[in-house]
Amino acid sequence: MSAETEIKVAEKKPWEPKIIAFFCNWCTYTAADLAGVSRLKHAPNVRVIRIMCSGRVDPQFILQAFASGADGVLIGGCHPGDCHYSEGNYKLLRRFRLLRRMLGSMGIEPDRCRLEWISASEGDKVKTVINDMVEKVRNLGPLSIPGHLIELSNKELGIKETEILREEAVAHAG
Amino acid sequence: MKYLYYPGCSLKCTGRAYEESLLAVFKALKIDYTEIEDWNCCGATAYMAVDEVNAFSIAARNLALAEKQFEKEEEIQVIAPCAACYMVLIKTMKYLNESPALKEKTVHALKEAGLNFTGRVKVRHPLDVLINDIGIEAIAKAKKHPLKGIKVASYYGCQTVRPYSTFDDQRDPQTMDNLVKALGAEPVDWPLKTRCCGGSLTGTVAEVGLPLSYILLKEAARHGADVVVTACPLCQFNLECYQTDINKKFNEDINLPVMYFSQLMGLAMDIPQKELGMQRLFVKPEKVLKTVKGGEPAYV
Amino acid sequence: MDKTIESKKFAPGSNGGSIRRTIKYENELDKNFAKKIADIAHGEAMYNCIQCGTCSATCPVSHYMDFTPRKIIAMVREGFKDEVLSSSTVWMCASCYSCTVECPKEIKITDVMYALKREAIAGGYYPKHFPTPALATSFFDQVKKNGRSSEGPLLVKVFLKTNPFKMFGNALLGWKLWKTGRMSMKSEKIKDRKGFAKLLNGLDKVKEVAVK
Amino acid sequence: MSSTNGNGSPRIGFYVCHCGHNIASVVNVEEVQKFVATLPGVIVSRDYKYMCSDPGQELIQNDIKEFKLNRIVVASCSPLLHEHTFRVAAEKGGLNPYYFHMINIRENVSWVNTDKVMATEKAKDLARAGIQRVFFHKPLIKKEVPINPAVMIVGGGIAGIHAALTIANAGKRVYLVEREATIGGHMAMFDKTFPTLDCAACILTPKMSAVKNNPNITLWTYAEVEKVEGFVGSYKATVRHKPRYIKEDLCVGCMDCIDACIYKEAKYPDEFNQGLSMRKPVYIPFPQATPQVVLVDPETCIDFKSRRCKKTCIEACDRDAIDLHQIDTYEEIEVGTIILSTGFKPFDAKRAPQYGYGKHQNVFTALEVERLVNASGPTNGEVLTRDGKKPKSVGIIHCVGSRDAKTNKWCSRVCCMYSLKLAHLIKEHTDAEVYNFYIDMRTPGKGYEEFYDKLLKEGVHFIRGRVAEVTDWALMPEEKDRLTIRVEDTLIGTVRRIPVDMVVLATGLVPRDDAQEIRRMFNISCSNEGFFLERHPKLAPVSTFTDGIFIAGACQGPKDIPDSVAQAGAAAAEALSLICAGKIELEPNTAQIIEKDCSGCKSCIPLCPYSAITFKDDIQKAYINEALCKGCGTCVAACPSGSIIQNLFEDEEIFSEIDGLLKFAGLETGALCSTEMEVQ
Repeated sequence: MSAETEIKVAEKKPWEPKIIAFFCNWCTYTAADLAGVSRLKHAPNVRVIRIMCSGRVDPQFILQAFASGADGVLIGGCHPGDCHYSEGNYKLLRRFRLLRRMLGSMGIEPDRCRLEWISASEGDKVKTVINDMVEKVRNLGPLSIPGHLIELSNKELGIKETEILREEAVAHAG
Repeated sequence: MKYLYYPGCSLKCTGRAYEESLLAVFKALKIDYTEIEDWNCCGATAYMAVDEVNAFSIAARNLALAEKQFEKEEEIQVIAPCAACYMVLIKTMKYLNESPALKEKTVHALKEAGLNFTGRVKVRHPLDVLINDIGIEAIAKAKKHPLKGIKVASYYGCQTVRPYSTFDDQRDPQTMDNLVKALGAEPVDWPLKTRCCGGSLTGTVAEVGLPLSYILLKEAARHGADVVVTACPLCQFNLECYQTDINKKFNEDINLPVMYFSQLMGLAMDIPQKELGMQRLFVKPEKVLKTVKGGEPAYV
Repeated sequence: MDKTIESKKFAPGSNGGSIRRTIKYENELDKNFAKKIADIAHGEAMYNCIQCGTCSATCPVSHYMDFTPRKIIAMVREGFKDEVLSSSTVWMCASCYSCTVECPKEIKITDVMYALKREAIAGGYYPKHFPTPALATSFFDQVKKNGRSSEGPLLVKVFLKTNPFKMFGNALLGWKLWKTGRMSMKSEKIKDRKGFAKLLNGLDKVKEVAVK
Repeated sequence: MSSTNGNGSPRIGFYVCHCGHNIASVVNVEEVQKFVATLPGVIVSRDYKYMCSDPGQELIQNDIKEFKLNRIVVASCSPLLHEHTFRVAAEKGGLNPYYFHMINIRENVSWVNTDKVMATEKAKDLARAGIQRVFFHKPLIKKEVPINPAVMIVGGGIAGIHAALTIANAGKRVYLVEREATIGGHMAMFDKTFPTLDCAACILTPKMSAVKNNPNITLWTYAEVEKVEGFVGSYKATVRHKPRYIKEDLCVGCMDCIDACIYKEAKYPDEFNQGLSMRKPVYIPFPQATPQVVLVDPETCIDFKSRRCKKTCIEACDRDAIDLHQIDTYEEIEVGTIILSTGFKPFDAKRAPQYGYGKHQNVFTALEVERLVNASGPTNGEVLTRDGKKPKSVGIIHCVGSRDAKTNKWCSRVCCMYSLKLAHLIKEHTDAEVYNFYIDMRTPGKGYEEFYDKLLKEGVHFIRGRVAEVTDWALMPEEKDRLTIRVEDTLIGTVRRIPVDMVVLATGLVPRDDAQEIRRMFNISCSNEGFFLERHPKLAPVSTFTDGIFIAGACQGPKDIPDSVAQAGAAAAEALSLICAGKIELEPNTAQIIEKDCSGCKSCIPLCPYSAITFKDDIQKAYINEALCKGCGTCVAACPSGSIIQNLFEDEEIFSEIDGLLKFAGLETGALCSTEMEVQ
């Protein structure tokens, strides 16, 4: 299947929320593994990126995710006081509060960016949090910042979207 | 604090003495209450057995009426003295709040009757109100005749403490015992405080119900109780009114007075016996009446 | 299909005479019974039952039941619909909630009993001359009509339905109650009976919707 | 162009694993494989039944050689499981292991998603993200830290004792820290042990004195760990020695002081005997206590209350071992590894009020009965009720606190067996009628079922049913002045009331009250019910998520003696394997400063919990001491000038992952965020 056809498929597909998750290696990622081992079924809309500590989450990551078309961003870290690196999760919390406000001013609903403390033993919490968030985001509908930007740029450049896509595709065929 | 008062069917009929004495005590303690206007039956245990949604809805009607009557109140305090009503109303609150589907159905139906239910009601048992709002000290102060040397077996029955009420321990409740202490009497520590009296079975399936009531009376007597106090019209009815049948069936001669805690309070607080419905009792609490100053015979 | 015929062949009476058959064939079970009861009894927890018997032991009347509450749960789960619904157990339950409080798996057993009562009445299973269902139904009708229950008329009705002779046994009691003003034969009624009827009709509508 | 990290433009090998049906049954692996084949930089794309198998790994190695691959991406299970396996494979193939990246499509996809189309799309996104990520991977050198050969063991029960002896016998230094005044733990309180019925003391005390006499073991009783710092290989622990008001080195346990105590007879409840007997303010926990040293209890000693005691004990001690002015002393030790064997706590029977413990005097806990049947116990081995009578019938109630949503959901595993043991001992001592009330009889273990058979033959009653209540309410004449047990005999289907003279509550095992503080101190996790969490339930049962910290015995979950000892051995072996290796390899995921970009704002310095970041005043730049850095990346995220990078988690690596995950997300986003992906 070439990138081109894949684009067409993508276009036909009904909208499904896409959520990027940053899970810390020691608590939440392990909990996600536990959820897997215990076969706790949940919504397939979340893509997990593994990091060592939630403290590593750079606000830029979250902004980039939204800019690249994510409909939501989920961050999972150890419970306060349980951080494997003693206080990375606190450091994140501080940043997160600021970022939340900033996102608000950008018109991005708070439910689209969520921080959860999930310990290594809380596989069931992974399930409930993911399902809950997917539902909330589904109700909010697509964010599709890039979509808007593309439309914008198209108006400016006055070229048809498909052409852009073709260029893209060619680029990717490598 | 202002309270709404939900009597329930029994307190208008077999349990009249409960209502009379309780309201008399409320007056004496200056508890500000008004009766819910045009309240209907809570559904009791029997209704649940035929149709659940209906059962919850008719119970909810009373809560809705309460909300209508006290629309300004943030949280509406409804006093339900009858154990069955109390439990049913709490259960209704709990289930409606836990199941949105159920709530939706009910609210819809209430709208048909021009009512609405938001869930601002807090259902209270008089014991809860007396102990936690009025306070043991106030009650102790209010008593005129300490019930010295009277041994009282507090019988809570089932639905006053089980399964949803939270104001007392479900296995070994204490509120009524504390109340009794406050009145100067001596509570007896007996194991069957919360054991079922047979409920409606005593009337309908005597061969099952009577033994249960019998066991309770027997055990209370064995622990030297002079009087049993209850907070439930059905318990009082079963334990008192069936004593003749019980004596016949088990060839005993039990003659143990069974009265409402509110009647005992009233006597200690020197409220005239007529106002406490003492004349409605089958078994006269002789010993209590003697200790109460000027204890003339209760009923003709 | 022929399975059914077969099991009929073995059925008591047909050839066994007074001998009671206890074997159970799969085709005699109702596979959806458990789910149905679990749904209408808020009883998903019913599946957690480990058959420990706490409910039966804590129940004040279990020794009068033909099946103990524990057994009922087991039978419901396995789909012994007929046995369960025609058993005396559910009508013995005095709703004292001891089982519900003591159950180590937090099964709302009293609610399960209610659900079974409803099923039994709906399916016309319950023993006709057994007073408790009669009480329940008469009570239901009365409240439906008047919005309130009146113990006097109610008891009369129940006894007429079940066993009129019982009433004479209770005549003395009735008289005493009447004498002490604790019993009247007039029916209590609420004022807004129209609204009350609307309420119940409203419910029927909702239910129809639910059915559709 | 960052896609050439030292070894030419990326030539990626991609491998997606079926994992039997585990992945293939939900994810269309072939589709994933075909899709990845179309991505830039991918030279080889394969799917294979079991990538972790030897042939699977050889596949990678051969491809590296044949196609000159310089990046490897494997989509299979969780990296926590097999990342190491595949890194080694890549290394064997002649590649720096950190050119490898692993994608989790089992735990994160096939095991948790059901919709095959969506799952396959998800797997593709993850694969694309992985492919884009490895573009930016760099060769890294593994970080090695030396292992301090000393071990600290916390908790001197049977598990701690066994672990200590195992390690000490291997010639390594062990610090055994015990909170109580003696080692031995719960096992020391037991009379006999199931199923062999050999006496607990007879098999335990030799091990206890072995600990005392082993030159490699430093035994600290009546001491608690206060603080733990550092990391695998070099932990620093602060231990507090609580004052026992006796100079341990001088006391020989002659007990003259006890006889001399101003209190002529003992009048304070004896902890070791569960308060069934009395002791004096100066006492020794039990005859075989190790170390054989007395202690003074300030709560009950007159001198501490009034300071006006004749101090007869001091006069009596000819070795001047008594010092009533002792205070806390602290000691710091350095160890490489730590074993936690802090044990359990018996369930508090008062939390099951229906059984009337504390209300009816003849309701006992199992541990109390262990002391009663013990020859050196409060009754010298006679089983007597609290009113001093020999019981004619005894009821043993199983599962007290266990298998109950209101208290402990779990099965405590040991109660069935110890109840059988107690049933046997009680019958032996009193010849009473013994009733066992059980929900399910659980006897898994060597010789356990046989023990059950033996009990059945001995004529002990077994009634299947959970007791609803124990009451003193007599309904029948035979119940008068006795305790009546109300239960449904579920096998017969009728309710029974059984009067007994003595009730024994088989209380379950629960985590210790301070389990949460302990786990915080040692930076490990607890599972939901509060026991310490093992790294993997099957494959790493004594390891934790913190390297170099191991767990053994009932602190990890209810366990009987054989299992505790087995775990202790395992934990000891894990510690020794680290010690023998002498060093441990750590993830090279540390952070470093790009000096030219550092603005010297110092904002990173306070963020580091390990104070690994210092400030070079001469050049006005921050500096990260790699040896101290644990690689959390907090400073990286916080650096305003982006002048800190974290190995394995560089910004480009994560950005490219985000980008890869979202390509064609809903609407096409390529125009906006294709990081320089084109391959030169």
